[in-house]
Amino acid sequence: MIYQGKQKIWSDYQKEIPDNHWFYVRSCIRQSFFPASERYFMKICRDLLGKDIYETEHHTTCGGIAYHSDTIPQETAMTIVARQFALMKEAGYKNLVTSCITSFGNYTEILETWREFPELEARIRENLWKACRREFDKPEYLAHASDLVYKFRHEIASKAKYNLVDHMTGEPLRVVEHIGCHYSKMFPHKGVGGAEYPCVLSGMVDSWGGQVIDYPERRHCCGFGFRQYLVKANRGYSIANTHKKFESMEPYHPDMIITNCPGCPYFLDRWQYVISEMEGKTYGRNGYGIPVFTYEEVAGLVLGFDPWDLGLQLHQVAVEPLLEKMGIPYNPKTKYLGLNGKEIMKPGLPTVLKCC
Amino acid sequence: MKDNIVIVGGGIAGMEAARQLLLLGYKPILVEKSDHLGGHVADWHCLFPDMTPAQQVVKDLTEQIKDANIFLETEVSFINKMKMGYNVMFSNGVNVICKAILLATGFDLFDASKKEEYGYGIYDQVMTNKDLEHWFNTGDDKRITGKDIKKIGFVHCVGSRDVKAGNQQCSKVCCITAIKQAMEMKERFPDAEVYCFYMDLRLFGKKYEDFYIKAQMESGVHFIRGRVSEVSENLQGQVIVKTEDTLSGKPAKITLDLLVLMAGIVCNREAVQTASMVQVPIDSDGFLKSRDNILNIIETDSKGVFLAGTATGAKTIPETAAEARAVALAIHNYLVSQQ
Amino acid sequence: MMEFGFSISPSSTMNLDKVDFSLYERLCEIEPDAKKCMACGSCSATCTAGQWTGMSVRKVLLDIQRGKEAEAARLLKGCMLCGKCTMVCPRGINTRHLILSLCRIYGEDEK
Amino acid sequence: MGKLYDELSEDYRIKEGLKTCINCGTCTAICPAAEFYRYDPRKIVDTVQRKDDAEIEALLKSDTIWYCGECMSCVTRCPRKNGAGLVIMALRNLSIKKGYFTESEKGRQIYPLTKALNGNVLNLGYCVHPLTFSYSDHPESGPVFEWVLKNKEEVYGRLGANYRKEGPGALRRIPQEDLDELKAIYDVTGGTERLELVEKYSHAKAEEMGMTDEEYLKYTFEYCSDKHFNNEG
Amino acid sequence: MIDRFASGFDPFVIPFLIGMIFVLGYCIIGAIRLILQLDAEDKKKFFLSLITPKTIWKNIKDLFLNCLIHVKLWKRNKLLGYMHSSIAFGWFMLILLGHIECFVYMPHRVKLFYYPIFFNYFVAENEYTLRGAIFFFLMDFFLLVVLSGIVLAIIKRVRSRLFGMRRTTRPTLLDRVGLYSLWMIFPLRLLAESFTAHISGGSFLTIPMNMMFKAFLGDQMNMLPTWWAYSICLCIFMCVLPFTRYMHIPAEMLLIPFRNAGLTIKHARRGFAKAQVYSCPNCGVCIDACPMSIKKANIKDTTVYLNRNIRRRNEQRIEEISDKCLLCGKCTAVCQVGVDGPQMRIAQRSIRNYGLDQDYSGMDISAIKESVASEPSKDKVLYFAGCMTQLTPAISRAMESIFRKAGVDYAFMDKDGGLCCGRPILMAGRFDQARQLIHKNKEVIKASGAGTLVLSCPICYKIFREHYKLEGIRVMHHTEYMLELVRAGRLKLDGGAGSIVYHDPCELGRGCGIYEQPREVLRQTGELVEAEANRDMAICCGGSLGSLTLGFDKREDLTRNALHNLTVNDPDTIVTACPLCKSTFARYADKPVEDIAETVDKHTK
Repeated sequence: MIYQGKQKIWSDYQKEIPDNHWFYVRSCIRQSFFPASERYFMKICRDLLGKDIYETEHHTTCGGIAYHSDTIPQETAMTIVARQFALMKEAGYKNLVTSCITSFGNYTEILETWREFPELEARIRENLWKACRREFDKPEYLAHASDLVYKFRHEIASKAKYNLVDHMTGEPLRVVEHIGCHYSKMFPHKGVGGAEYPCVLSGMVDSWGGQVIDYPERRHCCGFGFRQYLVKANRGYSIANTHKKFESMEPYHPDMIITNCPGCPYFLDRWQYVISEMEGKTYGRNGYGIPVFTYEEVAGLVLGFDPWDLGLQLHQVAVEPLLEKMGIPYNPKTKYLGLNGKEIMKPGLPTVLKCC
Repeated sequence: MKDNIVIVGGGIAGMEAARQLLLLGYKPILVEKSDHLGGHVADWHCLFPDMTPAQQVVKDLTEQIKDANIFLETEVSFINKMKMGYNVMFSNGVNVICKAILLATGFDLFDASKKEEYGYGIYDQVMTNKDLEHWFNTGDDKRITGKDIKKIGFVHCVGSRDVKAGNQQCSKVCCITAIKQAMEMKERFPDAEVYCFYMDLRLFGKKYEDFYIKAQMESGVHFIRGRVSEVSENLQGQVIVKTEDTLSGKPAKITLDLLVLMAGIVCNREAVQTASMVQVPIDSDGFLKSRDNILNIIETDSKGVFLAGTATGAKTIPETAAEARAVALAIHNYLVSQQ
Repeated sequence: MMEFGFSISPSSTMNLDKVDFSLYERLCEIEPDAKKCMACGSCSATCTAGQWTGMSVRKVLLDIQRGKEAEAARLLKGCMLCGKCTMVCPRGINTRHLILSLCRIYGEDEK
Repeated sequence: MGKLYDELSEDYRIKEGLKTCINCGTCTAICPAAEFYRYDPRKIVDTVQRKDDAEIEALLKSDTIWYCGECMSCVTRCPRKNGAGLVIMALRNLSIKKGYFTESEKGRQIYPLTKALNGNVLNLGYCVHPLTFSYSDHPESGPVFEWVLKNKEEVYGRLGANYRKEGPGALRRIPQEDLDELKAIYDVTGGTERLELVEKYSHAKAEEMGMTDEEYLKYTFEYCSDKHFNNEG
Repeated sequence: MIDRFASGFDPFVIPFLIGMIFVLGYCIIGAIRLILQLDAEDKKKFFLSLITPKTIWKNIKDLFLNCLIHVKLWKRNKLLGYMHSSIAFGWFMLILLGHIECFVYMPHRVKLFYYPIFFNYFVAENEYTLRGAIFFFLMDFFLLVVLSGIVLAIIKRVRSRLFGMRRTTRPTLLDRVGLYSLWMIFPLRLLAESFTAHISGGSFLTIPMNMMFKAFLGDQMNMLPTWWAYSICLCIFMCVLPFTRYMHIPAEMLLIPFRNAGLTIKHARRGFAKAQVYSCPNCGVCIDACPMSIKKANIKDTTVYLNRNIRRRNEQRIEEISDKCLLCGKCTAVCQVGVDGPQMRIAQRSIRNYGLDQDYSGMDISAIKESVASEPSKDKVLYFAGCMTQLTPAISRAMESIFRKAGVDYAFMDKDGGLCCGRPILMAGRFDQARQLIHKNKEVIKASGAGTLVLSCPICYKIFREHYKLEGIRVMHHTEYMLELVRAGRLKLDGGAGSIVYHDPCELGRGCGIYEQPREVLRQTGELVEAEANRDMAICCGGSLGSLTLGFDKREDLTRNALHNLTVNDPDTIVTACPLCKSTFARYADKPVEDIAETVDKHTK
């Protein structure tokens, strides 16, 4: 692997990302499975970096999952998005940042389609007016939240308490990055680093001390496939894709996986559990799995936030071995506490996959 | 000034045109930006279909045009149109007034690293057709020398017939080059399995089909119909190629020790600039625009400006040479008509 | 073990690293012209049996080249040996004999 | 040129995703669905570009068009700037519009999908929400998520979510007026009509199959025959 | 006439006796084995034929005409015919007359079966006795006949072309021993009888020789050695006979009754097939006849070599020879003993081991059935174009046009593609598979309710005629059917086709005996000229499906040769009656090639 070759390609795909004043839209999946990630995105941006990130309670889902599950017409999806744009306009923002990759892809695709077919945009304007009496402006800049973290990666690194290194040996951690398909596969120029060698995550890993692993199935989809996961009958497809990725990365012995997609960290995490139940196989060391993180969780860890505040207890794959490797202290007793330190029951344990 | 002819480009087209013009009694001025004549052919090892040594072809031509005024490492700085011709300024400071200009500016080999998914310049064992010819010539390439090569792949249409790579055109010579190189590699590595990944095999030229049959029958080259979609590298540094075996209708993958990309022919980017100085535009295919593409491919709408060779699109060497001969005659006729 | 209501789907990707060429190589010994096939499909287009049994010489040869012996056998069983494919093959491959040869080689392993 | 093709070509996703296909197979090569299903996006695009109504109709009634995961990996590699995934979306859209989706096992799954996702969107303002995410339907979410679902307030609360409360934040309750706007958008843009259509055709199919709507919902959500895989031979 | 020796014995007869007992024993045991190898049905047929007067008479006739007179050879070449019949018939007469002599004069010696052979040694007689003179004359005469044959045989060895043979087989070592001993038998007999002539009598050959020897040699010391030599020669010949080509002499005597009993080859190596193999005289007539022989490389793939290799059990060569053959049947047409080359080869092909068998049981053909189904009607014609005609649609179009012009109520069985007739797969020796196809096609034909089945492909025609057993349905090749239409006046021809040469397709001509029908039709269509070799001597176009291994590039010379044969009389058009011949010829012909249907269709008034 020739690193310089990748650098050259990265230089061709530098995306312009304004560094302040963003209108934030949330992700349905992330807030359900990784609620703390969005919170820490805001926290890091606002509190640590002093950025203006605005959120309104009135924004809704973009409908992306319903759209990609083919349950709503394209115009419906577009009008819902147009409504978000209208909220942004009403709030006085011009830059839109999405928490969700599906949303990001959805927004990008809609904007590109409108650019190519202005008559469609006009119709959507009309639809929105009819339905909501609102008007919208298209965002000047559209970014995914990971783009922002990528942009601020060096600042984060400068404030880091921990690095992505084995604190005993000083060796960099071996990190697998997984980019959501809808981040740049449709529009390579909309993603940092393009579609083939996106550097939005690898850039973070690099600047936080880790070593990125490029394994053969790096670009492969996690297998969400919308309807393929959402309908129980189809989940064999979904898990087969993740299984394929793990089989491919296994020989590289990765320490962790970092993702920027809503569903991927959930799938890469949970399918490890299911594979262990189905096949008795685990991919980490000593019967553990390979922990899977959102980029905010990794940023949070690097910045020294408490792992349980970051919501790492919501992972099925135990993160403790990694925390130990990185030298991050944690309190096992507080892992499964409820609101305000309330003792609640603990989750059950998987049969095969080792948990703490 | 009387019969000054400037030939821009010292590849096969420029050299052959110069040779013919010399035979017609002119003394053309040939400028070549690199330090040697022969263009891309000079980098090649053997030429299909008879495995003629490329160096020999260049050497023979060079021998025959030594009476022309040849400026190596020289580019055209600017061209001014005058009443009766053109004033051409070269980068070496020479200034020439001429009646006819021949743009034999040739092509650029497609930059294979732009086809990112193939990993040229990123994965250790990926090379181009040109790299391979270089190895044939010098025996020096760390991707091959001293390596245990058991499986080799050739990817057709790299940077050709590809809207996203910016070139929709077929480069014409890659199919036959791939087959030629596949057979040459099989000769050097008899135990290796050789695979060609193609969309169509465009073997239109003299004896090309014979080459194809020979590659099948004697070299046992495996032809797989499917455009390579993605290349990745494994822990051992081998490349894993993904394609669809379209004939089976199934995705396929294969691990290879060496992957050769058949970089295609794209318009010479610098030539575009030179051409614009004499108001020769770019055609919709991305190459220089001829007056028309049937009978006047070597002429332009600019008076006294002629084209030959791959400046107007992908061509084989014999086609280029034939065009060069034709353009010499066209220039001659033009100059006679101007007297 | 948990019961999830689904299982990991099997992969269909052809792993060309693991293709068993032995049957194809054996065929090429008997019928070297097999290597000449350019998959034009003339044979399949003209095949009398094809419309009734799915036979296709092109596919048979391809399956053999990809080590898919069972699939090839399934197709071969539907051949009527009428010889039209041989008549139309632009590469002059004696497809009819190729089929017969294949039918014979299939038994060889068991001997 | 056929009527179905004409109708299909109205779809912007066809306009965007179908230029001219050269059958090179780059899409299939990296398609996750092509690996795990009896599915070849190249062939689908080729079928559509042949514009034969009978073939397109067969496609619309088949399982084939429902295998795609819409990951759009195919879009990246196509040398002709086609998007097989987009073509699939247009085909699915037409299949639903024509009511052909109930003809295939995978197509019938539109029913549980429509009910669940649009129920969430219209009632909660989210596509996915813990309130409607049941562990029994999702045993793969693991014991940890079973625990989360049992202690939603506690767990989400601890992690700083604004669970089912007013104001911004994760998992907040989306104000009714915004939900009303969503409904209005559905009404204006054909979303509501689509829901009714799916309901109607599915109900008819359920009757035909001798099931109640509930049985049909469960059946389509869970039933998987073994004819879908692509690993024979 | 008296016994010279009271014992009636001399030791020199011992070699002859040994040889005779050996060869007789060998042949009798062999014949019994072959008969036992027949299956029950054939055995029954065979024994029945032996007591049926008609076949008895036919056997006698055939044995006489073929084994002794060699009538077929006479037809082929007079010299060759004479050579064979002089030796065979002459020798036969010598033996017969010897026995008669013995019977007449020495009845008490009849049971000594060497006695008639060496009669002249054992008796003392005076040539002037009237009683012996006629026999002595006849004996000398037939000896002279045989000797003339031997002289010709020796000449033939050197110059076979005189006998109309370009190529022949190389005799093996044993063949040579047999041949030379055969050649020697009769001069030695002449010598021996000459030396004995002054004692036992002689005639116009032996007496003068006896006198001449007396003059030169003076004593009679040579008498006994020559009789010894004669006997030894006979012994050698008889002892090597089973292992040489001369085995055909006894074998043919079995083959003829076999054939007359109506047997067919049931097993590649047993019974009838074996009888054919041993009946092959290795004469090599089939070499010149074989269309493949124009290429030297193919000479050793002719029927004679098949037989030779079967005798040697050289399996690899048997396979090569069997698979290469075009099955045109010309070798059979010229074969003196009637070895059926094509059938022999198909039989060899049928005993191969296949790891994979075709199976059409799951095939659904209801669509074809439905497309032709109708009420039974005698007048209705079902037309089956066949696979090969699908590649030459001009033929099926012409046929449809003819049907329409003649007002025929017809259905086109394979208009949208049909099944194969089964003949090609039968030719490959896969009988069960052919049976399956026959069964499927029969279903369709029955459903059609047609009274006549018309075929435009002779390959189909042959199998339909021989294997389909379509009771109540006439099976006709389109040549026959067109003739019927012409004769009935339903089709009127204008005769304006110019000069036409008709090529007899192998499967139609030699295969089914259809030679005249197409010619009769064509004579009304244009001016019919003949090819150099025609009818049963016609030369295969080279495109035959019979050959399994002959590659495309190996067939061109064959086709060109066949074309050359067709165009000796410079016809305007080459007409054939087989789609395969048509497309094969069209590939290399410089004259238009048509199917007879096209010619007829074009020239219908």
